[in-house]
Amino acid sequence: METNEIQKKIQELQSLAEKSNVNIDSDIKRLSEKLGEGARMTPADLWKKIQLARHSDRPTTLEIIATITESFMELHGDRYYGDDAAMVGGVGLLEGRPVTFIGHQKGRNMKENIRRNYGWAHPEGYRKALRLAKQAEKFGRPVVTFIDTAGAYPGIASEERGISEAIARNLKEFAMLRTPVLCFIIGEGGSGGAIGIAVGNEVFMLENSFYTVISPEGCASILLRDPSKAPEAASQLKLLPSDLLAFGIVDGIIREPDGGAHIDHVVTAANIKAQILDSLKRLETKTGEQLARERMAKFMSMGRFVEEGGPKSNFFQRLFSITRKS
Amino acid sequence: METNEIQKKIQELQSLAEKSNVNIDSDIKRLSEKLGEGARMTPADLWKKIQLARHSDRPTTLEIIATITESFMELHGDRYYGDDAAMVGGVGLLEGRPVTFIGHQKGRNMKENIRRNYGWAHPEGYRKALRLAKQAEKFGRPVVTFIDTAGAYPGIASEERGISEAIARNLKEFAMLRTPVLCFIIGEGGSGGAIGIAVGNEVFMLENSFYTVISPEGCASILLRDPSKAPEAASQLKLLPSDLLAFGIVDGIIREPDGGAHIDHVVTAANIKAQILDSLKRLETKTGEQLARERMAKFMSMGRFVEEGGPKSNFFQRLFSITRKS
Amino acid sequence: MASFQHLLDRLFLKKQAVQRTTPDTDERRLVAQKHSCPSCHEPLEVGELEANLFCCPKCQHHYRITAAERIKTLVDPESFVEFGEEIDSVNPIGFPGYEGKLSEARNSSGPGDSVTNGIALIDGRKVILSIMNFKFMGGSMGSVAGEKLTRALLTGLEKRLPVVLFTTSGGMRMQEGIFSLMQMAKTSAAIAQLEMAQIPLFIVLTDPTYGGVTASFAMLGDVILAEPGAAIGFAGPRVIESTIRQKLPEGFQKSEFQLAKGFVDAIVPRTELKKTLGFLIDTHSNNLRVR
Amino acid sequence: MASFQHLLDRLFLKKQAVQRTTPDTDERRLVAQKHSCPSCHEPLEVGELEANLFCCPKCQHHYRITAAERIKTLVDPESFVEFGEEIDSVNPIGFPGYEGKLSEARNSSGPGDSVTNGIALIDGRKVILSIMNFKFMGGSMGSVAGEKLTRALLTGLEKRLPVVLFTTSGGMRMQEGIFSLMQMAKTSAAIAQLEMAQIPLFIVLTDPTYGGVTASFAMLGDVILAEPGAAIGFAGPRVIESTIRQKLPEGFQKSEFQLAKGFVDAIVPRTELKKTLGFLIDTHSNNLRVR
Ligand SMILES: [Zn+2]
Ligand SMILES: [Zn+2]
Repeated sequence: METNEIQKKIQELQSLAEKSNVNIDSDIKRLSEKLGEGARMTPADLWKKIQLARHSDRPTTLEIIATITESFMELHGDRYYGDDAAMVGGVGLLEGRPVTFIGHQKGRNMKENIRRNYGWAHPEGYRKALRLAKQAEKFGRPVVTFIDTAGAYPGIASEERGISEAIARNLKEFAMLRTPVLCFIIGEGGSGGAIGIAVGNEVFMLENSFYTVISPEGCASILLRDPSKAPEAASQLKLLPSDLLAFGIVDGIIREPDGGAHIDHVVTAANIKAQILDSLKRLETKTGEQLARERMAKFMSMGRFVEEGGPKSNFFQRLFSITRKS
Repeated sequence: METNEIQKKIQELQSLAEKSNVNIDSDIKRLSEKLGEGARMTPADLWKKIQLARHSDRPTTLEIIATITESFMELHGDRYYGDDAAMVGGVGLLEGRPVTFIGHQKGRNMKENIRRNYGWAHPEGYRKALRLAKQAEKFGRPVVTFIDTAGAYPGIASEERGISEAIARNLKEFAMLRTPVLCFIIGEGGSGGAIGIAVGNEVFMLENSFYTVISPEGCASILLRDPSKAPEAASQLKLLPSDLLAFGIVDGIIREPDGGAHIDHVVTAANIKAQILDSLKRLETKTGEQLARERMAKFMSMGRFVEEGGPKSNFFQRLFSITRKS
Repeated sequence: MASFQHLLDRLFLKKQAVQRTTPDTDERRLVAQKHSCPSCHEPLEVGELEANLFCCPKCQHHYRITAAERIKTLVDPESFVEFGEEIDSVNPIGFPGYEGKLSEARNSSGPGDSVTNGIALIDGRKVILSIMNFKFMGGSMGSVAGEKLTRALLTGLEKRLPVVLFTTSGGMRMQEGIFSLMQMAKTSAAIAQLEMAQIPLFIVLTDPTYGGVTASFAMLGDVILAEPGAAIGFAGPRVIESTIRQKLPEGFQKSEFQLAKGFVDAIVPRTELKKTLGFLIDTHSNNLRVR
Repeated sequence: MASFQHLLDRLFLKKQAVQRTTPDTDERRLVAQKHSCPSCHEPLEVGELEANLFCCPKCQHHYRITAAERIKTLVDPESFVEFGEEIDSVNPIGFPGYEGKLSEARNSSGPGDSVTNGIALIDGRKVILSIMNFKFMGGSMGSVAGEKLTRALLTGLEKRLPVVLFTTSGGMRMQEGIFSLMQMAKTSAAIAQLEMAQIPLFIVLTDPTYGGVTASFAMLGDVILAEPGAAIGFAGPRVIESTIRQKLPEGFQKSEFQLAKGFVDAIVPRTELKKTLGFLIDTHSNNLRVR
């Protein structure tokens, strides 16, 4: 975890600077930008990583769950309309501890992919995810999500049944959950379809995964006016784990076996499990209210802009004095 | 309101008996049974009342709302699947006080009836009702519902989208609402489709309405093996307001103009409005928690059976000591 | 009005036929008579069926079972202690012939109405158990069933124990009129109490579960399981067919349909139920341990 | 893998065309040039249009308006006080050409990015107002828009005032990469704060509202209104057409469609908005008064 170590160094630096009241923001920014491995790669090399993230033999959500839990039971249905096979979830025992798992599910072959719609979920998938997350909250279980989707499905039925509403509601409700929420981008982290189950206290990316506001192909079509320029767009979008770690958007990178996660599912799953256990040790000491407040604060502080007449932290300090009252 | 006065007498008697520790339950029961006007009527006379309840000119939910409020805005949609025209709702001002209104909506003519499915709601209707009720709770508004349906729609789509789940969820969620809930059976109170929006702190029936576990026609088909015996079944089911008042299931009867509500919509609506204002005066002094607890206790105590070895009240006393703790 | 009346007439014209078939007793009697499974037509003996928890070993057809058989096939031996058996039905609306029906049902199915309550161990875990019995007046829910279900739920609340309900019902007991309808609200209000206290509720839907039972507590479990092939719905198939005037699709309202439509968490064969419920109890007991 | 790539290719092949049309400016320019309404082809003058809040008096076609025009047509005269104008965009992921695009947008639409915040009176009621502007880079939501929306929401929380948001957006600002995606979670988390404090939030969807804006705060209002005929959706029509390889039905994704599908509380003509919002504020202010 080379980049992880660099990130740790940066964090140490930052806390040191805060203590000594020295402003090193601009230095950190420069450092972070250099850190982004995408910047050091040719678009062709970067594209190989994108292909790894989409590799058909990559471990899927259900495989990872099966590998890391002692036992797991899949729970189905959104209680409104259907059961979406592109989004799975259930309850498992992880080192004796009950955990709710939720994730996008791609197929291993053509037939399964058709059934699972290639991991593109419909509204009922997001609603099932929310139902299971609230069930976890009710019974005091942490939530672990696995993100692996090109996006929410762009089809007629998906719009008719309110894919926007389903994702939006999840963003709000996941923010408020009074239980630990951990998110792992295990392959493709495609836009709204990804973030719809990725509002967590800690968010991690597998080494060969990506997380982006728009697919490289979509970005190439729209901004470069040529879908074949996807590798170039991917390079511009800064969507690799190292980029997002440097940006402070994700909290860590999970190492994959040499050659990629598909080479050794067991090792990949073990690395994920180690991170879950490590994070839970930390998060389970907190109250539900604390977890929800920290999660909301984390996402409410995201974004980069310049502000005249004072640092933005003032605004958020003011906010937290409000929320503490209520 | 002759029957109302009799009912008041019974209540006075009961509270007197309680204070003096005299058991008059069996006397009350006999009295109540006598009170039921259905018992005094021929099936043919009773059937005329059923026909009045189903009269095509009877005031509908939207008409009553329009008559009693200073202003009203209909709000649409369940946020999951659709907007059911057989179930309407929205926010209105009643003597300056914001109130959420919800109710089944029948059509005035064939065309409107087709659009409104004759007041048979689908799951999305019950889900819209719940959404609006929760919105009312959030913003501290009382909820007033108008029940007027032959039942929830028995069709393929209705089953596919979970009419059972929708009604069940409403029963649970309406029970828990931390705001006053008043229910008015204004015409047909048909089975699960009726009770799906009829869990209130106080439940009233219009003079020519009925409220039943099964339609007279259905009961006649199943138990009397002849659907044409519906008047006889209606008489056996004890579904008139006076019956239900005597049973302690409803809290009052709203007087209709001579000849029925359809003769004078304005007078009918005024009588309903007077009851809403009277009830709210009483209920609005209570906290949300109190209202929810009383509503739950009210419905949890419904049912008639014999118990060996002790009165059932012990069990409920035990219960309320539990719920008060939590 | 005319067309509305017409709709009503159509609705209930054929209902009678549905309510009167009891394939349950027929099916198991058929096995005894014909020595074969009426579902897959393979050879089958009564003893064999009983040894396999009343599921056909060949086609996995799940035969209907009574509350007593459910207890025998599910809970740890000798662990079931019944409670709430001291309440009994009255004729609250003076419905003609109801007393007769009741005593007939008591004679053929024993006392206790359509619900049996108890405290028991499932694979070593203590639970409150409430089991419906289709044999008692079609598992219909009147005041006694509603009260017993409510007591089971509130006992779970009081003792902070998980509650497991097995459903099977033709719907509400119409002979009790409005009192039976109110049992829907009553049981649901009891579940609201459990929800506020974060006590887990597990529902197992079995063949058949219809009407007011489905539209109240049966759909309010934290986890809802179903036995394979069970018919589960609000309106009965004949009622729907006569309303829409067309044939229903294959598999309509079956467990597998309800799973696909998002209303059932999992379909669990009877042979797996004990293990599955044990796992669910373990994973839903964090709140119970804490307090 | 091959077919998956194929799906992706199909998905984005035609997207370009959608994003580049701006019927907005075209439409109002057409009225000036042709002295008629491009929607109903009836005679129409610019002055007449403006006098009718930029709605065609004949066909009620709602022309797109800027944030400044929205303020002018909605709030009580002189009551609008802007806030939050002191923040500005950077190029957070070093996206090629983004600075140029930004200064181009600033030149043509003025500063303030795609969101304008203020405190104002609507028919005498004090509210926090946040209005999106489609003219600024297609109303796309980047860090500045997300921050401004969040500040509007949190100001409502702080001051215990109702919040009214007007949406119009092509989606997220992809030049800000992952930072723009995070604005969906950011604005939604701010709404979670409002919800816990029971502060009312009213959304008005205007033409067009798409992508990450629809799939976050735009769908989270306590009441959601839409102007007539507005296009509202997650994926754009061309993206969907190229995925499913068929034409979309008439009226797909329009306000009227969203109303029928249950996602919009009411469609309100621009001329009625002031009155409607006033009524909603009055009926949702019990909690505000109490504290
Ligand atoms: Zn068989
Ligand atoms: Zn026009």
